[in-house]
Amino acid sequence: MHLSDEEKAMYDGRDGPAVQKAMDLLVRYGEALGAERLVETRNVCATITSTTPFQRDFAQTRGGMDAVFSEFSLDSPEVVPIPKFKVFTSHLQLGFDPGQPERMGIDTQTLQFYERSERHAAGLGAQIMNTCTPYQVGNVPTRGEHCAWMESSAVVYCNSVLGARTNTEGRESCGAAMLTARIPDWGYHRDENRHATHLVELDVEVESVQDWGLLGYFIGEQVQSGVPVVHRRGGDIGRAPNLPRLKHFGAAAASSGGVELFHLVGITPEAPTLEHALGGKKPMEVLRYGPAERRAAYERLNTTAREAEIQYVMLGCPHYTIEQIWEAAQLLEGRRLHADVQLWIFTPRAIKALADRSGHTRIIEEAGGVLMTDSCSAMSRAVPPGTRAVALDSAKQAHYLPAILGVQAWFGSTAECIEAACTGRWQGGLK
Amino acid sequence: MHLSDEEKAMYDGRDGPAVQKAMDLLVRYGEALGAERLVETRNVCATITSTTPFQRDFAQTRGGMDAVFSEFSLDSPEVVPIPKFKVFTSHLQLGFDPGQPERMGIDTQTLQFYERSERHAAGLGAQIMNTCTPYQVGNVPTRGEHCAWMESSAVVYCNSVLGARTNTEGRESCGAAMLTARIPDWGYHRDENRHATHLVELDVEVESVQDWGLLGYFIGEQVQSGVPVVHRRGGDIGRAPNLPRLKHFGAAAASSGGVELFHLVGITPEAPTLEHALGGKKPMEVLRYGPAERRAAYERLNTTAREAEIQYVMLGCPHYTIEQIWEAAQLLEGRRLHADVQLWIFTPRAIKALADRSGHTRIIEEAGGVLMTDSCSAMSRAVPPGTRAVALDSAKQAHYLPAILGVQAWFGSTAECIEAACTGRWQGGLK
Amino acid sequence: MSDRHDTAPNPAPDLVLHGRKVVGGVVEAEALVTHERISGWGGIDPRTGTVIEIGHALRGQSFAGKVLVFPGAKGSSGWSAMFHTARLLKAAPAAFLFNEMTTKMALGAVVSHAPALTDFDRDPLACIETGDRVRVDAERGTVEVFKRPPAAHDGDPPA
Amino acid sequence: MSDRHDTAPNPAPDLVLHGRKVVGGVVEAEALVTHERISGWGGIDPRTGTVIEIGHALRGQSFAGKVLVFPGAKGSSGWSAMFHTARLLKAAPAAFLFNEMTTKMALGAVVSHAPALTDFDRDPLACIETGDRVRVDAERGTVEVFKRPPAAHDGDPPA
Ligand code: F3S
Ligand code: F3S
Repeated sequence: MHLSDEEKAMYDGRDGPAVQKAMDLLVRYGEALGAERLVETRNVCATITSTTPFQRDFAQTRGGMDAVFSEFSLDSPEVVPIPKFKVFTSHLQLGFDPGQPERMGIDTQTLQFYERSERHAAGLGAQIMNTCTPYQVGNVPTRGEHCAWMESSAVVYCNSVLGARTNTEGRESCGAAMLTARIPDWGYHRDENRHATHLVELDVEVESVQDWGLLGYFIGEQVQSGVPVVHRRGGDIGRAPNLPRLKHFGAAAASSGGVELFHLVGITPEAPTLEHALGGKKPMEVLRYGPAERRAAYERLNTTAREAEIQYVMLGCPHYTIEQIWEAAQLLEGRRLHADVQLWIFTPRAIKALADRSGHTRIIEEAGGVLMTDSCSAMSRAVPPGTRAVALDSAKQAHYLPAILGVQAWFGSTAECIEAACTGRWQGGLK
Repeated sequence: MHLSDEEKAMYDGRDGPAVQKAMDLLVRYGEALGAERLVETRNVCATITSTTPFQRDFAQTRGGMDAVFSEFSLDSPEVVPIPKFKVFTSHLQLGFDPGQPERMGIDTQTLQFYERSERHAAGLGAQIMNTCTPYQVGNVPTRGEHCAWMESSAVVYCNSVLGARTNTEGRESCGAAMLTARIPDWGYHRDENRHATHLVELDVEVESVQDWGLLGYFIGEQVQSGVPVVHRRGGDIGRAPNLPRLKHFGAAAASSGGVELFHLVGITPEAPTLEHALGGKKPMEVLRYGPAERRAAYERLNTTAREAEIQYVMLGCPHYTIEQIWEAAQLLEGRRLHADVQLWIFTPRAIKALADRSGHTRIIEEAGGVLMTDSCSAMSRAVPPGTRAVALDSAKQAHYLPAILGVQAWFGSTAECIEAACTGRWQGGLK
Repeated sequence: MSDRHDTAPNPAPDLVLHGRKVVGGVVEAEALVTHERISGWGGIDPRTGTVIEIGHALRGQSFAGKVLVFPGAKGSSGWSAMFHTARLLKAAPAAFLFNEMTTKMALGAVVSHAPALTDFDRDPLACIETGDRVRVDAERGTVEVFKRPPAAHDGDPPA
Repeated sequence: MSDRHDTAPNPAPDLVLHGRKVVGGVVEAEALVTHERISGWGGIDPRTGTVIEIGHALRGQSFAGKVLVFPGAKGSSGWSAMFHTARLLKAAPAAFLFNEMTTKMALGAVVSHAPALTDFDRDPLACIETGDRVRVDAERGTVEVFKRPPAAHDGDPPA
């Protein structure tokens, strides 16, 4: 792999052992990929803090937080002192909500260790955003900006909607990027890999958040890790989908398949035309999405659902925007949850502060629900005790929760979920 | 003006008198513009709350908050009861920071009236973002999304960087949009008005936040309310400018001129190529931006500056991102402000919550500075007592503050501003 | 102000412009003309209708009750709110004649409830001077200009 | 496991594949083969190296100490962290042979410190079976496969 003079100096230890270890990892990783060079990045989104007993023991026996960062974020068994981050670094979601430890079954020791590791990460320069949606709390990459992001739903948003450039990075490559401002120049960083490989022809209106989730789920299953371009025969896709719609669409496509980049003709920045999105090439495959495909996606998302009695409603995957919290609060205002149902809504901490101020938190709590942060049920494996069936408005969460926890999942609209929360029964159905 | 059946029903009073008044205003406004129809919008950013004694008296004598909304947000002298907003509505910045009333010279009565009006607006469905940068707290419009936004720096970001569509709306047109989900289909909502009118050829590297501010200031002066496209002869513009750079660039161009939409070839979503940005037409004018133009912009921004002793440093115009707060905190860490200098940094409330958690607020306060929200010095006309000269890293603020308050303004980099804050003297200069 | 205009009906205007109605209404008042755009927020004092922008040709002068003849609006999105407040405080212009249509200008004229015209057959900035008496009939789209006597005009400061 | 492979040196492999080195090293161990991609986070238990994904062909089986032969990685960006943890808990695969290069796969292999190869001249999924003994020399880019005796293989459940 070719290294610039600056990169060689870091590799040779000019900036100390941690930067050297970081460069060493990047070189090993870049060579594994077959990358020819590194690219400069000034925007890293990663998991840095520690929430597991294993990491807690590791810190105790191996040399504190520096040892944890050395091993888990730099793949260095040697403990090196970690300097401040060189690059704007945003912290992603965690394994629980530190504001709700009991609800999430978190013991005091784990919480305290997390808090220590949060302080450590913040001291190094991590922005404690604690969300899978950094783009709604001030990290909005611009077109062409090279990023090093983890979290598949964030990666697909960053690449596709914002036109910035990132691969799906991991904890160690992000750790190295924080200290070096470098990441392998491979995959979606390069023009030639950003063209569409699969064409999806729409034969049906796609309007609601639920519609966009269904379309994303279908596409992910079909194209796996390809780059889909969505096109409406004979016209526009329709009303421009807003942030919540594209967030649900991308998260769904990233979970049923492994979509990291998509194009919507006339909407996303690299698809002014179909030809442009395809880069002048023919698609490997042409798929059609009509009412039958829509229904099939809906049914697959609801395969585990048997019992209409639900015990749990989870909203906020990916983390809810303030607009979605407002919508949920409007649906809840003046109502009460069914006595046997719990409602947890997840959002970034900063957006919760906004929801508090805007009056939504009070409405949700008065109805019996709770607004939580930093995590979600899939990440934390936490659901209310006794949950057998859960109602969800997220295709991603409906994909993961039954697999992870063995619960039944009902997938539907936000309104259907709130209705289920208030009545205790799922009464939804595809419209 | 053509009205759809739905619009006619609202105009005829189906949804009550407030919606009727809103439609009446939109029709008067649309006809004034010469618009042929309305367009649907589901994203409104506006000032709604009240901070002036005049509005306080108005509320007292004319019928409370409904009277204020009727008159100031709907242009209706008749007091109509205001229903909940139909549309996702974000509140923009205000005339002071309610968290720092004394620092801003705000008396208790004004503060209490503001708080009452904030509760009223929140109760109607306003998200209390209180910032000129809604796009950093979860309102990130998508390409092609029709918006109704006030605040010139937000408008230009929304149109240009995000590729959404808005004109510079006012309080009354936004008030009407909140209740009807409509805004005149005119100006930047329409394809034919989004092409570039002026070509700016770059002959110099544009890299730092300061560089982008200078370029924006030059362009605004030259093109006034035109649509500039920026192009680098023989190549790319260089490293993709990130959010803070584009925010400063747009705000500068919107204040020295009235730029509401710009294109950067290869970067912004409607400028994949120069030809595309120009819509196949020839530019009305071709401008060159080289080292001489850069220096001239710098000197114009510093025309009022005479005394090197500064009493005040203001950062956060447009409201600082968490990345910028982190950078400022790094520059301040372990230092103390000069005894005669105050440092105020402005950011949205939600981002302040994030800065608190990430440790930046503590660093800034330990140095003697203060992190404020909701407003800025230009909006509030508040500067520390005794301020004669102020140091700024924002071309927009440097444009307005001397005109509004008669103070001298030094414009430079963030690092120069922090240096001035710690030494009490301006030692900056164009590099 | 010239007595001639205040005391007698004007049998025939010195010139007539035709434009497009922006806001309806009929009014007759003295013209205040500037070749510079006007800022709302930070540019005017809505209590008196006085232009306050430093360096502006009209700085210190009030447009209250005048026919404001100018290129158009500039500056922040608070434009309409400032002129709206000026109207409530009885300090708004009697009418707006302008060349450049923008959303700020249109909305500001609408909420000022003052007759307004644009898209003229002749540039009003080229043929109307401060102190001229102007009759604006926005419904008919006409602007009748009664020129101030040249002698008085030449000698006076443009107030 | 077959005694044959544990007790005697193998004079000649049954077949040899050539691929591109992803992570260097030399190792010999038994193969665990799946035609399905593997998820890291939510897909494996890093304490035991066991696949836990519901419905996965390898569910309940452990790759600890095996040569894992599979199409590639899928799922969340926690892939490398899960295999990294598995390595620390001595439950990582002995080697990775895979077809699809992704950042998840590359980084996961790197932090597992296990020899890894891809870009083969023959599809390893088509010619290596669970239980085969495999010698991976990532430096030389070779995979030597010593087939399990057909009788044993046909009769046994796949390990
Ligand atoms: S972290 Fe976020 S994307 Fe969904 S699975 Fe959890 S809410
Ligand atoms: S409101 Fe914002 S854009 Fe600048 S002038 Fe004040 S910080």
